[in-house]
Amino acid sequence: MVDTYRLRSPLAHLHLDARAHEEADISGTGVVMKEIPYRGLINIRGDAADSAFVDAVQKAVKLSPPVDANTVAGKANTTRIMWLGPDEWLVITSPQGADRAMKALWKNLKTDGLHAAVTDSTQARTCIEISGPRAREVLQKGCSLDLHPSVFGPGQSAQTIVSKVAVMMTQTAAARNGDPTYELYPLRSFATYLWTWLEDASQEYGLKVG
Amino acid sequence: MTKYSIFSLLRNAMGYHRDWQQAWRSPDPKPEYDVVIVGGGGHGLATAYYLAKEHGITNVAVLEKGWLGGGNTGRNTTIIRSNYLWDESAHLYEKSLQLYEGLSQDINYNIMLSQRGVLNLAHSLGDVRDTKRRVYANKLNGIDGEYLSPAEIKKLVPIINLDPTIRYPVLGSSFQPRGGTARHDAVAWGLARASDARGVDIIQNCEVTGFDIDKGKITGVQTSRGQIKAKKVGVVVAGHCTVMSDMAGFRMPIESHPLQAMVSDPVKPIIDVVVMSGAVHCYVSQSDKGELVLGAGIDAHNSYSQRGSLHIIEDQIAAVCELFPLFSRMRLMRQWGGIVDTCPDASPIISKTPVDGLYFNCGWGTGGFKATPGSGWVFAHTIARDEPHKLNAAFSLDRFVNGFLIDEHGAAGVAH
Amino acid sequence: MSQTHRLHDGGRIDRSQQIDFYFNGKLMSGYRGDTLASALLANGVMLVGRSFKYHRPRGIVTAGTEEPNALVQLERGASTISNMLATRVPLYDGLDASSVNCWPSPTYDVMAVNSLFHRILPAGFYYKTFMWPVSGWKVYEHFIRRAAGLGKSPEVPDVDTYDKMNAHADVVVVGAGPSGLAAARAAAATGARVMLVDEQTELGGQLLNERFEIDGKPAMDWVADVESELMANPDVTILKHTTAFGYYDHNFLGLIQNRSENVAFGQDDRTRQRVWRVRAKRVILATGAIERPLIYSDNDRPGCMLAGALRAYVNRYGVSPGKRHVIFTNNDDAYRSALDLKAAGCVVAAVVDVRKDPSGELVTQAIEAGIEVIDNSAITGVLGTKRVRGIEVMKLNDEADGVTGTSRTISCDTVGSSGGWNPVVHLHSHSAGKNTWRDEDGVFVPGDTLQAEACCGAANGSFSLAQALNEGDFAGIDAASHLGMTAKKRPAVPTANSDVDETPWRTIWYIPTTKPAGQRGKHYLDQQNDVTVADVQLAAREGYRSVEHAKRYTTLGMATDQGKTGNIPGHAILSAALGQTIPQTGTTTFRPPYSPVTMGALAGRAVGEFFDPIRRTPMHDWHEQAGCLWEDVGQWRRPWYYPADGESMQDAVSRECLAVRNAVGMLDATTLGKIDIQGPDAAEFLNRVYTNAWLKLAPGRCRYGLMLGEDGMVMDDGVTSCLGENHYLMTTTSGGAPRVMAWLEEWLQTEWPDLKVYLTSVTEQFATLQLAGPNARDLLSEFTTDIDLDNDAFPFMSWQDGTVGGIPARVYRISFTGELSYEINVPASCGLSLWTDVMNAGEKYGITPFGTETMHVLRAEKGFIIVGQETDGTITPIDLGMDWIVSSKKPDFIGKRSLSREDTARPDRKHLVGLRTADPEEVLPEGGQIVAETRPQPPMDMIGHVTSSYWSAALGHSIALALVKNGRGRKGDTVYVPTGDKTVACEIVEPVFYDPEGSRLNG
Amino acid sequence: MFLINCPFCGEREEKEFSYGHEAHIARPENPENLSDAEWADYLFMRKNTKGVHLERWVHTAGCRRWFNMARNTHTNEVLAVYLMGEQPPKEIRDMIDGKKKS
Ligand SMILES: Cc1cc2nc3c(=O)[nH]c(=O)nc-3n(C[C@H](O)[C@H](O)[C@H](O)COP(=O)(O)OP(=O)(O)OC[C@H]3O[C@@H](n4cnc5c(N)ncnc54)[C@H](O)[C@@H]3O)c2cc1C
Ligand SMILES: NC(=O)c1ccc[n+]([C@@H]2O[C@H](COP(=O)([O-])OP(=O)(O)OC[C@H]3O[C@@H](n4cnc5c(N)ncnc54)[C@H](O)[C@@H]3O)[C@@H](O)[C@H]2O)c1
Ligand SMILES: Cc1cc2nc3c(=O)[nH]c(=O)nc-3n(C[C@H](O)[C@H](O)[C@H](O)COP(=O)(O)O)c2cc1C
Ligand SMILES: [Zn+2]
Repeated sequence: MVDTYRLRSPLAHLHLDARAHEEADISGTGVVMKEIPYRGLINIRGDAADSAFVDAVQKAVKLSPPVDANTVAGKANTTRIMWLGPDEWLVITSPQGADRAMKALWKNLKTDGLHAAVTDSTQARTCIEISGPRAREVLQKGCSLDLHPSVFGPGQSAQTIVSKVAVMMTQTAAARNGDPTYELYPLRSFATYLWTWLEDASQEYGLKVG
Repeated sequence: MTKYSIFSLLRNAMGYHRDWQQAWRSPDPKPEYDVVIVGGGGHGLATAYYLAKEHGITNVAVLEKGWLGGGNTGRNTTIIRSNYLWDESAHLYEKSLQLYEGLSQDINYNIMLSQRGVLNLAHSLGDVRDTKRRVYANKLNGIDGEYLSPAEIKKLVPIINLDPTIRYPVLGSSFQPRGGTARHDAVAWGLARASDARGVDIIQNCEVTGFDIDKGKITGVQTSRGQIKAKKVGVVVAGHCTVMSDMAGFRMPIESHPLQAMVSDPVKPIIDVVVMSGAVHCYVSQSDKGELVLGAGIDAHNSYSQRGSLHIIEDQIAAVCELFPLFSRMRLMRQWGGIVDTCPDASPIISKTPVDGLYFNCGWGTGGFKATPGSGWVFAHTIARDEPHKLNAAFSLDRFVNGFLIDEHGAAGVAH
Repeated sequence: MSQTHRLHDGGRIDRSQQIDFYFNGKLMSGYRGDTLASALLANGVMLVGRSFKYHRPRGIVTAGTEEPNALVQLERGASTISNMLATRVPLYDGLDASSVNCWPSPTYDVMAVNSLFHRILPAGFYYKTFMWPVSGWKVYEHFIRRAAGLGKSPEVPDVDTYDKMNAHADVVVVGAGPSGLAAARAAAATGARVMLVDEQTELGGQLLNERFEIDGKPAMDWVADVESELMANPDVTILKHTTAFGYYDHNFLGLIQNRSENVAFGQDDRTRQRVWRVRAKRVILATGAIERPLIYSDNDRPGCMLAGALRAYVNRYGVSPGKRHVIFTNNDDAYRSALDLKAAGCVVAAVVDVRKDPSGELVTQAIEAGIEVIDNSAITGVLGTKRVRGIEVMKLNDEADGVTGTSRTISCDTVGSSGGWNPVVHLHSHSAGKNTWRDEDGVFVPGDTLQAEACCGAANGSFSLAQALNEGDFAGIDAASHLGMTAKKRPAVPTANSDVDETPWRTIWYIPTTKPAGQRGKHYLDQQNDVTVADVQLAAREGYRSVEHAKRYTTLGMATDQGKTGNIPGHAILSAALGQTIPQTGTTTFRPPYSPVTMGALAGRAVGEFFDPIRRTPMHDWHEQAGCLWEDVGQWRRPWYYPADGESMQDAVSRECLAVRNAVGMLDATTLGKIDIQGPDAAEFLNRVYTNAWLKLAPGRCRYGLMLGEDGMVMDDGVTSCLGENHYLMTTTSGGAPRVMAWLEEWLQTEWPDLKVYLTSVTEQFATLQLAGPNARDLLSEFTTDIDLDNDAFPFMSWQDGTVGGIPARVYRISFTGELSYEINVPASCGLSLWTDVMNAGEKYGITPFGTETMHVLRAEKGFIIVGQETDGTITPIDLGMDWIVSSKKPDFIGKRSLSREDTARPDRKHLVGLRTADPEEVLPEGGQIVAETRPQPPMDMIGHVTSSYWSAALGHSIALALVKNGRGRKGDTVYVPTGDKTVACEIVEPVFYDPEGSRLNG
Repeated sequence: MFLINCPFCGEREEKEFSYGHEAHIARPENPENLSDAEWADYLFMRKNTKGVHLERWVHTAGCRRWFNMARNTHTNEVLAVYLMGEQPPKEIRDMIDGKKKS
């Protein structure tokens, strides 16, 4: 691990921490947003029909790559695997777990006879979490997927476009009051645009930084 | 043909305009013609006109499956300019612009040519370099053109957004003062009337459904109104050209795409030149009736539906609002689509074909209105002499085989 | 009270809320619930503006979206909107409207002189004249254009904001009249996700204007009940004041919602309007019908309205449009207007009916109510210019193509005409739905469509309320059942009491006078564009026989109302003139938008800072603080150069260049595309996509590669490194990165699926710091202990892993500047930190940050190409003199075959060369064209152009690269670049100006 | 704007995809053995059918996978979606053949 003082998240220049501090009381707001940087993001490729591949992934991160399209295996805030395509997944870990997961995946997947790829994307993206009673409306302003809870519920995921930014997106378990929480993973160079856009689109509902 | 003039107008006014002749006849097809032109768009009509006028070939029919001028001729944004990069294109389009400059008088029909000037904006350093390159080339080809700084642009278009901090600021522009617009329908109607006056039969609602080919030579066409014999056939059907080449049994490097255009509600004059931007994808001019005439790029997919997608328009209008923030409150009144025939090198094909006596003129894509008279002029020559004029020799079908492409993508931005 | 025409009671307006507004600067008042039109009428204002061509005085004709006449300029300054329909602007406090197309006022309009010349201004007159003298046209055009337009464009940028919403629904119902409401209710009862949309501010559609009953209660009570029932259902979305403007392929609808009560301004932080992009599983079109006018002489005089509009004003707004009304009709429905006017206490002077002995129940009621019914008759003339003063009525002959007897004058100030109704088939037609002609009443009704769509109610040509309710109910159930949904408990079908026996319509498209059309008054079809019956007949006579020709020749239906009232009568007139049936003639094409749509709303939020993302590197803020100027590269923003105080661009770039040549410079190279390539066939894959050989690249080594399109033209270039067995990292140009990634995937997936290769973009994983210059090694050595920087251990074109400044890093020794150079890749989040540290530590080595411009100069000094600058899609590697990179041994690679075509194999193609100007101080313009011989005047034969040109501070003279025909054969020749004001002579030289041996980058 | 059924991700709007033009154009095995005309045929000549058109799309903003689609270019109706390497379903082939006969 690098000394944390050296790390600067893609949205650091927006001073979100300071704002979160100021806006600490988030009750009654329509939308709450925050950046969750440095999560481990590891792109893996392989053949889900090949049990050697599945076993290797299972061995490395204790989860099998989901074969159902647009789903995530694993629970929010633990290690998860997001389906990205028929032969592509994103392993999401805690910031602390990133290095270990990368090493384990590399070790298990990069063995003789197995055609698989492991690529660290931890630095390539950040995570913007958006929640609150109006979060869905904000997203629907820029996203053409049907985010109705009956279609895009907890555990669902997608790669899609929000405003003009390609994102990997998932809905984590809905809050107790039924309000959804979404995680968006844009490429870091687009994060500022996406955040600013979401903030602008949230204005009418009241936005707080969480 | 009664001559059109203020005097004939006054004279007819006395009789409540009851005595005007038909602009063109609607004859039944004859069994045989020297030349059959398939496609009653501007290019087909111009071809017929110049066959009659320049080559004395008047036993000519123009066959149009719908109403004449109802193809791309009737749905384009009417931008005319000749400031193309490569010599071959520049010469061809310049010939056309010169013909346009005398066309109203030549055909005695006011096509309302409006040489208000055309700007092609540059938004990046690369754009600037390419734009200057084109302007230098134009100058040496004897075509009017200048490179303008933002301050000079401001003088021509005071309402344009020249704020250097916008996402894609305007860094400069080419300007062709002789460029402009013309009334698209008038071009078709005027050419129809003038061709008709020289004996050409214009036959609408007559769809060509097949070719009669005997030992590699054309002998006639099959149509929805029966067989028509012809010594030579010129095909000028824009988006439908591969439908025709399929019938004739050879392949073309063409795809047909939707291209959309739209008009705003009519307002008092607010913009006096044509503004085009390839980089942010929009172009704007104001018609003589006051509507803003707007367009952008093609839909990516092939389609013959004559409709395009809304998202293309959304992006285009965003670009319009970026460049002209005060148009944001104006409203779109109508949108429509055409079927454009795009060629891999963004240049047309005006060519003989593998079939003797069968000639094709197509591939004008998003930018052939400006070429209408020039295209007809060289195509008439090609048909009459069975060999291309030197202005269109380079635009042969062979170029895809030998590689002599005329690639206008790089430097021409949008090709309108 | 100024509201002279306001009825004492009635209407859906809120009389407790008075609203003040201005019309042409005059203060007036109305009530909440009024439209601008109803408020104007309440104030006795009928004359609203002037028409386009003849500047004829024009009034209010309708009460809805079909309005052809009552256009106003709403508000002023930054919030002005042109050509708004007074009939569709809800009244709000302080509303400020003025007439369009007239000066000084609608009452006295200078341009009305045009009207005197109307005889010489028939359809298409401009095509016939203004041609002589040739030079005259410019002058004529100037005046024609000055007269253009109705309203005015704003002159300052918009103050409002707009946005968009994407939505999905099982069933979208457009139109919330009785039919749409019944449909929405029935569909919603099945559990379907329903969206109900109506352009009006209240639900109810036509019911808002009527005195009907449904289910035994006033119809509007039923509407209120349905509304609250639907509102209670979380799966139903109701959008009022929202127009479905377009219906596109695959059941995609565009809606525009007015989000503020005040249509001219946004309110409460909200966007003024919102575009909804709706994907529907099923669509129900319940868009109603539009009343069609009877086309009689001088039917454009202010006071000539539609019959249905009269009762809308009376019933909905509590306004009497005039003092004395005449109804002119071919059907029974218009008698409702007479009855409603009468019931509200207004004066109905007569009903003029074109039918002989009309006998329906409503007719009887009218007669019983004491209204004079004049049958078998026609209005042959209108008295008054700025307001109707009376009408002339004559008997129709049997064929209804002429009038007989003597004329009778009836004094009145308002005429409501009705020629029947046309279903609103617009949306149905947008996505290529067909229409079929129904002969019995002469209407086009919706026919086949490709979309998952159904029409119901008046939109379907079913004009009675009972039918509307029935069909709506059925459409709702049917739509849901297509989706496999049924209601557990089916709500009862609403019933209406309004249906009465009616006499059939008598369809007469043209109301004759004693003279042919155009000779006694004018019969207007398109009031906004001043298109008359005579114009259409003239078009037919002149051979503009297609309905599309007639439209374009006369401009019928081309105004802001798109012919909602005038088109069908116009097409009928054309048919008659051509002696053919209306279906033979057909209609013109219905196109979106249904009614005009604000451009800002279509742009939505994607303007200003949101027009397009700016991609930022991790070091973005540093560059900004250092005061760099930016260059856009694709969506990236890269430092262009960093001017010091007061420094010119040239000074700054020269300073940066010299720093790299003499000390050390640092460039942010993060934006270069990076693709991670893994798999047993990775080398084979590279071998196919690059022109050179790749099978033998050892781990730790890097190699430059050129990629061609299949046409043999250079497409991209970059350095690829072997990271390990079956593992490579490819770099691409910054701007080309997405395209290259897509291109490689395409080949893998579509052409070579057998190759075992996986590609993953890792551009953003790393921050890339490029150190270049003789001091680069010394500086870097301060930051690393585990990387051996010795030239032998770490030679040019190799890479090493290690730590730099304590950060895990991969360092490549590659060079685009021609100097000793390292590209340090670290985790992106650490980029800024490392950059700052290196800048600080580099001070003693003379470190200077440099931008893309300096990079371009330095590489040009070395003769390195930039794809997109030295190439333009027409250039092969051989043209560039890069034969050395094109393998002759490999049997194949992408683009190889194209290199041997006749044109591409020519020896005298354009070649990349260097240019030295005769005057070393002269910097050639980039893009300058090159000639071998000059002539005093153009045209001149061009042999090539300058691709790159700079002042070289290191060399002390200008340098340029150029593509020149047979350039390699012209080495040493003098050529010329005419730059407009002068001609620059230059010599053709080798394209490498600096350190041709490469000792610096290898050292 | 089309609604396209990505065989992997499901229905998404056209904006998420890129168009890949005519399908089933195999790259010639040995380009060097082709005449210029044959090579030009592969490079440039396209079917551009009015009617049932077999074409390729890629789900750019989604799974990045390529696939084939049969679409009527006259009506824009999507008739079938099938994987790379597969031939169009039988009913599509019949439609195309039927069209040829007529
Ligand atoms: C929205 C849009 C904007 C444009 N903007 C510009 C611009 O600003 N400037 C510019 O220079 N160009 C522009 N263009 C391009 C320009 O319109 C065309 O290149 C040009 O009009 C082509 O003319 P044409 O006569 O070849 O084709 P068309 O006008 O399309 O004529 C072809 C005719 O052939 C007929 N036909 C087809 N098949 C048959 C058959 N089997 N039998 C008989 N007849 C048949 C068609 O019905 C049609 O009428 C634009 C095009 C569009 C669609
Ligand atoms: N007796 C007659 O001759 C006659 C003729 C026509 C209509 N009618 C009466 O009209 C009613 C018909 O009911 P209906 O429900 O079919 O139609 P409707 O006219 O009551 O409702 C249609 C609704 O659709 C809206 N609309 C139209 N286009 C729209 C668009 N693009 N976007 C959003 N909203 C749009 C209209 O504003 C209107 O509110 C009945 O009451 C019927 O009796 C009678
Ligand atoms: C330059 C130009 C200007 C136009 N101006 C108008 C206009 O003012 N009003 C209008 O309704 N349509 C206008 N149109 C669009 C036509 O009505 C029509 O949509 C177009 O010619 C395509 O034909 P179609 O919609 O019948 O398919 C214009 C078209 C062009 C090409
Ligand atoms: Zn997909």
